[in-house]
Amino acid sequence: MSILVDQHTRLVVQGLTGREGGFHAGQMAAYGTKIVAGVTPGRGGEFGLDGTVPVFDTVREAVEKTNANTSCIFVPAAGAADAIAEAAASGIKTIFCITEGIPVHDMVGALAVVQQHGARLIGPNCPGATTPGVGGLGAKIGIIPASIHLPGDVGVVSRSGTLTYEAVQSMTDAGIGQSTCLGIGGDPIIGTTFRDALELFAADPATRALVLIGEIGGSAEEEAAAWAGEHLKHLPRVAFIAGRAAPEGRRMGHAGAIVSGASGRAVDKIAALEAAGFKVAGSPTELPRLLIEAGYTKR
Amino acid sequence: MSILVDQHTRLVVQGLTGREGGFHAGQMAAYGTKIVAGVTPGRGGEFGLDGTVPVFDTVREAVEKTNANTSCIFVPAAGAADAIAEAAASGIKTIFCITEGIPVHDMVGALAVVQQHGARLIGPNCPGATTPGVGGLGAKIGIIPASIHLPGDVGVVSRSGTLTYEAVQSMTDAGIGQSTCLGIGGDPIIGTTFRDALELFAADPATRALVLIGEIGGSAEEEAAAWAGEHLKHLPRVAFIAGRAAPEGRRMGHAGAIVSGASGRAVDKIAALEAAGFKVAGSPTELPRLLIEAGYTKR
Amino acid sequence: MKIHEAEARELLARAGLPVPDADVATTAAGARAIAERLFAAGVPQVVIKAQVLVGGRGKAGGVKLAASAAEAETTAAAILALTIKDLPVRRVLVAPAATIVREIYLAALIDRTTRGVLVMASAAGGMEIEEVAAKDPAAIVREVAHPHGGLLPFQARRLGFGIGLRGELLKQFCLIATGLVKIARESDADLVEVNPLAVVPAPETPGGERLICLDAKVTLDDSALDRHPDLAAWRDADSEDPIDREAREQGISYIRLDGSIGCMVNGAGLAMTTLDLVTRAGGTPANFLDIGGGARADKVAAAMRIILADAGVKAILVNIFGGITRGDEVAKGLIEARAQQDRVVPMVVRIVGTNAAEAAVLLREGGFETATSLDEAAEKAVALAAAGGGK
Amino acid sequence: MKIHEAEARELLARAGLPVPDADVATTAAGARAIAERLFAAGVPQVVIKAQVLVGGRGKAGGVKLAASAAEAETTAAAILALTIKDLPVRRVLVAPAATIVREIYLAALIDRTTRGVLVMASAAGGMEIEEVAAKDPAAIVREVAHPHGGLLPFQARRLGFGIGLRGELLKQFCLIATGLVKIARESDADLVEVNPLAVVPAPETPGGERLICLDAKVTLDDSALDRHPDLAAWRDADSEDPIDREAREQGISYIRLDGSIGCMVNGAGLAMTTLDLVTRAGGTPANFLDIGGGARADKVAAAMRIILADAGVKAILVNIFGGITRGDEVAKGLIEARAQQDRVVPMVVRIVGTNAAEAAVLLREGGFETATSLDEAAEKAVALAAAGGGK
Repeated sequence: MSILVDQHTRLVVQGLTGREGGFHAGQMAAYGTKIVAGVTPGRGGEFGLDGTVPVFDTVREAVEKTNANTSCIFVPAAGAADAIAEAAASGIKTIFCITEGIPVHDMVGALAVVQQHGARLIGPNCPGATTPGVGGLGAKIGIIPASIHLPGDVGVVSRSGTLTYEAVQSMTDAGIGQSTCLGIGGDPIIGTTFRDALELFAADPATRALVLIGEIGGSAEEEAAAWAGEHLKHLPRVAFIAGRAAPEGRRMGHAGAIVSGASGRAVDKIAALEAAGFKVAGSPTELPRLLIEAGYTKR
Repeated sequence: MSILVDQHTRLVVQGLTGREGGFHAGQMAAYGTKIVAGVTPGRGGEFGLDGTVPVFDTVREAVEKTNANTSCIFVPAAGAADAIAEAAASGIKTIFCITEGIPVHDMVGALAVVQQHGARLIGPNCPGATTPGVGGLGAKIGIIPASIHLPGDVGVVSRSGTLTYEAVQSMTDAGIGQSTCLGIGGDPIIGTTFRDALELFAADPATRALVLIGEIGGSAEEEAAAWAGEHLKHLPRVAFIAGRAAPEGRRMGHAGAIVSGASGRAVDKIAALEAAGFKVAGSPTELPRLLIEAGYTKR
Repeated sequence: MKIHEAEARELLARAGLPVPDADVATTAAGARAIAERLFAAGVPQVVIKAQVLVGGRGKAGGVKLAASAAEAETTAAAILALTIKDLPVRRVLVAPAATIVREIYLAALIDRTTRGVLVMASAAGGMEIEEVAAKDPAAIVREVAHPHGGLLPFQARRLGFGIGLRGELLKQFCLIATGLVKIARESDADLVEVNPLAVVPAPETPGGERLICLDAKVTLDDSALDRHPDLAAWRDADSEDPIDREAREQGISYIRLDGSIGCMVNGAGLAMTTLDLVTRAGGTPANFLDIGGGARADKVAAAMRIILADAGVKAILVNIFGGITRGDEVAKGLIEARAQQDRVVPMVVRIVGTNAAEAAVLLREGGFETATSLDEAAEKAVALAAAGGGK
Repeated sequence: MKIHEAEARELLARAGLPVPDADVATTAAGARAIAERLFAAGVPQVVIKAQVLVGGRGKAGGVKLAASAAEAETTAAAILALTIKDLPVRRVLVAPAATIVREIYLAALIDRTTRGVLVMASAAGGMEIEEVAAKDPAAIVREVAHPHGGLLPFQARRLGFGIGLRGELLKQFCLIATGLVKIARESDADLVEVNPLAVVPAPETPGGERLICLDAKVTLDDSALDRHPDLAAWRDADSEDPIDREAREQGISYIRLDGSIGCMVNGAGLAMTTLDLVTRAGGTPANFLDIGGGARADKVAAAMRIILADAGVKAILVNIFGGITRGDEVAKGLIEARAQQDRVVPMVVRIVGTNAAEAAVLLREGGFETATSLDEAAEKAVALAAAGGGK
């Protein structure tokens, strides 16, 4: 089992005919992900991914013709929020947006459309998610390098891109596999928060421990910690927070976080996580050891 | 039992301090409706309805202080759509809007806010609803004259104002009482349709027969008939459609109705209702007789 | 409120949408001046279009081409002399005649069923959408605009792809579709229809094509005119019957019909029902008239004047179910109106509901014929009309 | 992107919100001319405000009153000679000095937690909102604007009533609050803050009061500047460090710090982690630098130039986890950069992930010192810096 992505995923890639979309679609397919359609307005009728995947002008058509249930968006920033709204309005229930640099006001509107249609958005500006699999049954959506993964039962959720890879690599090196690795993105407005991700992992019987990779700014880690402290008592859980050494006051969206009662500082996030039963690492390389200390046993 | 309004209704009157709001609040209270608050922006702190009902600046405050659960809106047309949105956003779950002449584009936005908050809107430009009661246990919201009602078990739903009174009066004169009488309003954009109303009545064990009063234009009667034909087989049901003699092509919103496949004509509505098992009257005065013919028996 | 093509074009132009370089004239000389300007700019032919608020002006001879300024003048003179479906032509629009490659239909309108702004497009432009709907419903593609956000970009694309557009034309189409919804929302229009939205050759790119809004129809929401004084000023009071105008100004909903029984009712549904019952009793209604809720004596008197202005009225049926409206106020209005009127027409009055008892006293004192039930009132009115030579 | 008070005022004025009748000068004489105009219009006193993109300009002497044109000139000259927190004052805003009855705080900003445009108001204006939040959180009222509809009328009223306004001031407040959200949405601003929103005497009504936006702070969303060329032109490149400018133009995220170890990393989270580990190993980072995803050789070379422009850098740590970014591209960039640079600084390079093997070959051939784990890389860098006299 896993969260968000598995062998039932029928993926439509919005922006399949672009450079990024095409390259990563190939990577995803190679990892075992079922890519059933591409969407590029004006390129309907073509075929992508070495001529194997039909391209449509609209997501609605892609869903009607291929029963796609999940989308991965590589559309350039100016059109990405609209691509998100289109996916949600076309019946796609799980939408990953990889695109970075989307104007934040566009995201406010797109997220409202996603919620209105009862869909889930991951990202934007996120690396996606991977459910490592044995013998070609893996599935990944997004841009996380396939090579870092090992099938297993630890759920990983992170705000960062490459820092996630670092953490996952250190786990894999230590022989600790992952149920699903999820990058939620670090933009001010994102569809799936740490807390949302923890709820998903909590409901997944195959996830037996959790790794949370946060960073300074905002209050999402504190909110997740508060929830985890109450609802995740049964799961070994570890965390890493980037930015202990960062100077203060250089981030956007600060006033909002402060007024919400959170400081955005690493020290406060670490305290909140520790209070909620997380073991917090000083370096990503320490995560495997801390997992064992937290009671996780390899199967 | 009844629908929408009963002795559990805790009513806030938006526009209580106005001429219409004040007058009809008095009528409602006299009929047994519990009026717990008024709202008029800028008049917070005053008392209305002969000094018995506190007035607040905002609906949120009214809900917090008085646990109001239902609203009745008499706010002038320019501010009425905003009053609807305010009620929904403040936790009011049942909103009656009596105001007529609300710009239709305002209603498009207000209705979306109502739906977003999981609330129900009745109207606008509707006479409201009455649940006749025995011995002071009645409750009414809106402007339907109290005098025409008789407690009973026939549900009445209508798009018209005075035509509803006519129909109800004829039933009362014949000794046939009503569970709830509901006027849904005749504007192009309304919150509760005929079909919605039939669903509510279908779920009310105290309603043992139905009267539907429609009129030409749009396709709401046809949609309700289609639903009723499938789901209301157990209930005696009669209808009246106003406008058999009206000349065609003099109504707004015509194109939309036509393209939806409906003509808006009386003859087609009557055919649809008859096909769905409604007995259709040629005059409101015939409704009591038709009810009996449809199998309704007075208790 | 319907506005003329010329003003609808103006709304589209203000929103930056592509419209013909047209202008309005009220005289043949004025039309000639516009035509001269257009010919000077290289236009090979102009079209002169009657500005009347009814359909079918083309068939009525209200739309003609002209290949020279002189021809434009004589043609405009002929059109300005027309009366189309009772409406005199007072203005003409003079525009370049377009070379139409293909015609598209596009409209944004308030839709009762979806309870939003519905945008409809069809590749079968030029004809009425009702006709397309009847012949080939699948040829119409639809999107309901976002209730607060307007037509979202992907919705515009879905419409455009849905009617087979691609490339540059698709882009232009999306801008126009989005613009129509914006116009509808910002102008409080019930309907903004472009038909035809024409594909025409793009002069700047050889072999290229572009879209232009060749004709537009806009209906404004009467309930919102207060907040658009600039648009309200576009009302064509000239083409409105004086009686219709008085009704509108009094807040009375009035539609003249062909029969002999004048009707005064409160509430649209009850008014229609009254017409139905008059018809069922063998009579012919002279009008639909709804005095609205809470009408006072002076409004009742005005309604009476409006009814009596129709010489065909042989009898009057007053049917009031008091709710907000108070029966005694209506009775007073009837008495007042009778004192002023110069034409005496038999009348039957039914007043029930709020203050019906007080009304009954006043009516009895005033010697009015009354009725209790609606059916009875209709029958009495038909009898009175028949006695006076009406039906 | 932050914009100056003068431009923020301009945005508010364009939206029709009440702002002071102010103007900007770059010279003392220019300031005098504005002051003369204001005094001629009956203003008793003017205020001269340094236009710098940092807080605390008042305490630094950057805001002064003047009661005559001559005084305005000398005061402006003094302020234009200031350097506030390393930023030279190049422009002053000259405005009428207001008689403030009361100060209100009002802001619209992008909020991570509610994931919308949050509007905050407080009756305790004049001070920083963080201060109010710490002292008396209940004094701040909040509304999240509708994601497509902006601040709805009832929300504006709730804010106004929430901070104790009524009557005419409430009405004005509602217009201003709605306007701030509109500005935020239409200008793609992360923050539109008016502080103080001042209650001042209304000259036209004796005893009356009105609201005016006395100072405003606006931050624009860098991701949206492309579609606002007019606003992007407001960037104050003068007050930007040339290195910061180069970084921005290269799409590199760079923040200079005080230490001795220059860092080049891909990804913000990993870059912060690298700083953390350098610090943990006893070193001091000289910068935060994120080359972003998919960086090519030329971008790597640019990043190296930016790092080396800091004379305090004694060692460099390159830490790349290849995903989109290809390790061999980075290695090529490093080789290219070394060929161009005139200053030689010891360097440790860690490249893992995509094409790490190819990168390893290139680095070995180029004689670069490498590391495998992140911890090891940090420790090596700290040792190299210490050997070079850094920490």
